[in-house]
Amino acid sequence: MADDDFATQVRLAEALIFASDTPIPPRALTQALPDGADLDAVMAALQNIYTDRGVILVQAAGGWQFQTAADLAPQLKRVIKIPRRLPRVAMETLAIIAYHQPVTRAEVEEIRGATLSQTTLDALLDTDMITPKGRRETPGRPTLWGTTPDFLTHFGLNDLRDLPRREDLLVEPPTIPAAPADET
Amino acid sequence: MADDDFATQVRLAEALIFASDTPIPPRALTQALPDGADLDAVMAALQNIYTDRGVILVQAAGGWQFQTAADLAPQLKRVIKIPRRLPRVAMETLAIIAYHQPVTRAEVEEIRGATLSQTTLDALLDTDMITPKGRRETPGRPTLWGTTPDFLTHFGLNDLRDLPRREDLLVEPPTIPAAPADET
Amino acid sequence: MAEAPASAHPAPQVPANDTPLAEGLLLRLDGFEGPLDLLLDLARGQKVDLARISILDLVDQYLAVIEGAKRVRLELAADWLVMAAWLAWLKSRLLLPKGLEAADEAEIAAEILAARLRDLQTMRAAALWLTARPQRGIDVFPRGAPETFAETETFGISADLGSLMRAYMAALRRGTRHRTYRPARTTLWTVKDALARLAVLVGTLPDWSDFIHFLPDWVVNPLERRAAVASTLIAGLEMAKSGTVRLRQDDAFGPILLRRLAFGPDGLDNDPQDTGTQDTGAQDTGAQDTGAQDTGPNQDDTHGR
Repeated sequence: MADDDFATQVRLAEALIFASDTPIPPRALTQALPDGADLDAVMAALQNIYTDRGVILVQAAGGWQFQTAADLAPQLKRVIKIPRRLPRVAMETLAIIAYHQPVTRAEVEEIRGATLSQTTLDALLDTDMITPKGRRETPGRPTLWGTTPDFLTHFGLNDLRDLPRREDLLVEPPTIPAAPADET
Repeated sequence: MADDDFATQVRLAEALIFASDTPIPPRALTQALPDGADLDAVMAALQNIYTDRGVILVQAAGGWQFQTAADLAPQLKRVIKIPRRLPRVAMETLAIIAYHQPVTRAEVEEIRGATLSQTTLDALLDTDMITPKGRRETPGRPTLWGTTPDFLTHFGLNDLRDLPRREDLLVEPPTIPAAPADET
Repeated sequence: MAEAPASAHPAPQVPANDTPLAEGLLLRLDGFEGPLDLLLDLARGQKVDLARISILDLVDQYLAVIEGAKRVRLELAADWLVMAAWLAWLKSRLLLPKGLEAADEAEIAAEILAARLRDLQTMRAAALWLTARPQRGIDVFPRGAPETFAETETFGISADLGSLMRAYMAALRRGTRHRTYRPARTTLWTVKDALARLAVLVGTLPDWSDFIHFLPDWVVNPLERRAAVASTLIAGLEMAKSGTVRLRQDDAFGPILLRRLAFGPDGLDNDPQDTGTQDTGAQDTGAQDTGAQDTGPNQDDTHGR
C-alpha cells in the first residue's frame, strides 16, 4: 500500500513537471502531492528514473523541469529549428548585467568602454532574460537592469550563485577557446 | 556496441518526441535515426519504458507524442491556475497609456500607428488597470485615459515614476507626438 | 602527440614585439568597440597575467596604433584621440621620479586603468562561460507541446514589466514607421544655451567652482554630455573674454575652475549678492544655499578623461 502511494506520488510529480515547458517550483509540487508527502524523496526517485535517458530532470531557476539531454543536441539540431545565438556583444552585456545587477545602462557602457546599441538592448529584451528593476535614487533616476528567472532557465542555472565567481573566471589559460561551433 | 547504438536511438527518439510541438510522424523519426535503424523496435522499447509512468507514449494524429497518464489528470486539474495573457495589442496600449497619460484614444492610435478597437479597450478596462480620467477640453471632449493603482500593484511599482525611463529603453527616442498636456 | 621541446609557456598568438602588432591593428580599428577594447587586446598580447601588465608599454603600443592610424585615416573618432591624449598625459606622469605627488597620482590612475581592463576581461570570460553552457531552446529543449490541464481558471493577468517594456517599444517602433520622417529634435546643449545658463548660475556662486557643476543636470547620455562640456567650456571662455568671469586651471587635465569677476569690466563692485545678471531675471539665490561651493575642486580622476 505504502509503496503504491509513493509510486503514485512519483508519477504525479512526473506528470506535472513533464506537462510544463517551464520549471515547476517546489511549492506547486507540494500542493499537487498529498499532505505529508516527502517531496525530496519523490524527486530523488524521479531523478533516478531519468538518469541516462534522452530526456532528463534538471533544476533551473529554483524549480524542476524536464529537458532533452545535452549530448543529443547535434542530432536534434538537424531536425528542430533553433533560433540564432545571441551575438557576442549581447552576451557580454548580459554577463555584465548578471554580475553587476542591479546596474544602469551607463554603468554597463562604462565597463565595456563602448556605448550600448539599440539592437543589443532590443535583442536582450526580446529574450526575456533582462528586465527593469526599479530606478537608482541618484540624479536623473536612471533605470536599473537585472536578470529574470528566464535567464537562469536559459542557461540551466538554479540560482545566480551558480555563476562562477569572478576570481575563478580569469584563472583559465589566456588562450580563449573558440565559441562552440554553431551548426545550423 | 550494438546495444549502445540501440540505446542512443531510443534516447534520440525520446528527446525528439518530447521537444516537438506536434506529434512526430514515423517518417520524420526514420529520417532522424541513423540509416538502418529498426524504428519499430526503437518505438517498442520506448513505449515499454513509459509503461506505468506518469506520462505515456501514444500515437495520435498520425504521429507519436507524450501525454499525461489519463488517471492523473483529475488530480492535476485542481492544482493549475493559468493567468490570462494580455494580447499584444492590449499590452502595447497599456504601455502607451502608462507612459503618456492622460491620453486620448486618438493619441494612442497615433503613437501605435494603428487603430484601437473597442474590444481591446474593453479588455483593458476589465483588468482594472486603466480608467477614464476626465475629458480633454477640446472639440468633441474626448475621454482621457490613465492607469489605476491596480496597474502599479500588478507591475510591482510604487509610483508611476518608477517606470523605466524612456531614454533607458531607446538609444535614440523616436519623435513622439508631444505629451498631450503641453500642447493643443 | 609530439613532445613540445622546452617552452613551457603556451606561445602567445600575438607577437610580443609591439611594432608589427601595431601595424597589424591600425587598419582594422573598426573591429574594436572602442579604445578600451583595443587596450585590452594589446594588454592580452603583452602578458599572460593581466594583473602584471606594464601600463607604460601599453601606452606606447596604443599611441603607436593611433599615430599609425592617423596617417592612414584622418577621420579617427574623438574617443580614440581622447584616450590617446589621456594616455600621453599618464605616461608623462608615470615617467616622473617616484615620490612626487604627480607621479603618485599617475600610479593610481594606472592602477585604475589596469583594474578596468581586468574587469572587462572578467566579463568577457563570463560571457564565454555562459556561451559554452547548453542553452535552452538552442542546445537543450523543453517540452515542445506543453499540456495545460485546460480548465483555464482566469486567475489574474500574466504580465510583467519586461513584457510591458517590449510592448511599448514595439508600439513606438510601429508608430514611427507609419509616420512621415521628421528629423530627430536635437537635444544637444548649444553654446547659446550654455551662455544663458552660465549667466544665471555664475551670479549665485561666491567662489571658484568646478565648471563641471555648470553642466545642465539632465544630460545623461555620453554624447549629450560631451556636447554640454564642450559648449559650457566655450561659453566660459567667451564670458572670460568679455570680462564677466575668470577661469583657472591649476594643472593640465585638472579641474577647470570658474568664478565671477568680483569687479566687473566697468570697475563697479559687483557683489555676488546683488547682481545676478543683467539680462536674465536673476533669481536672487543667495550664495549660501547653492551648496556648490563645498563640492568645488576635487581630485576625482574622471576630470582627466
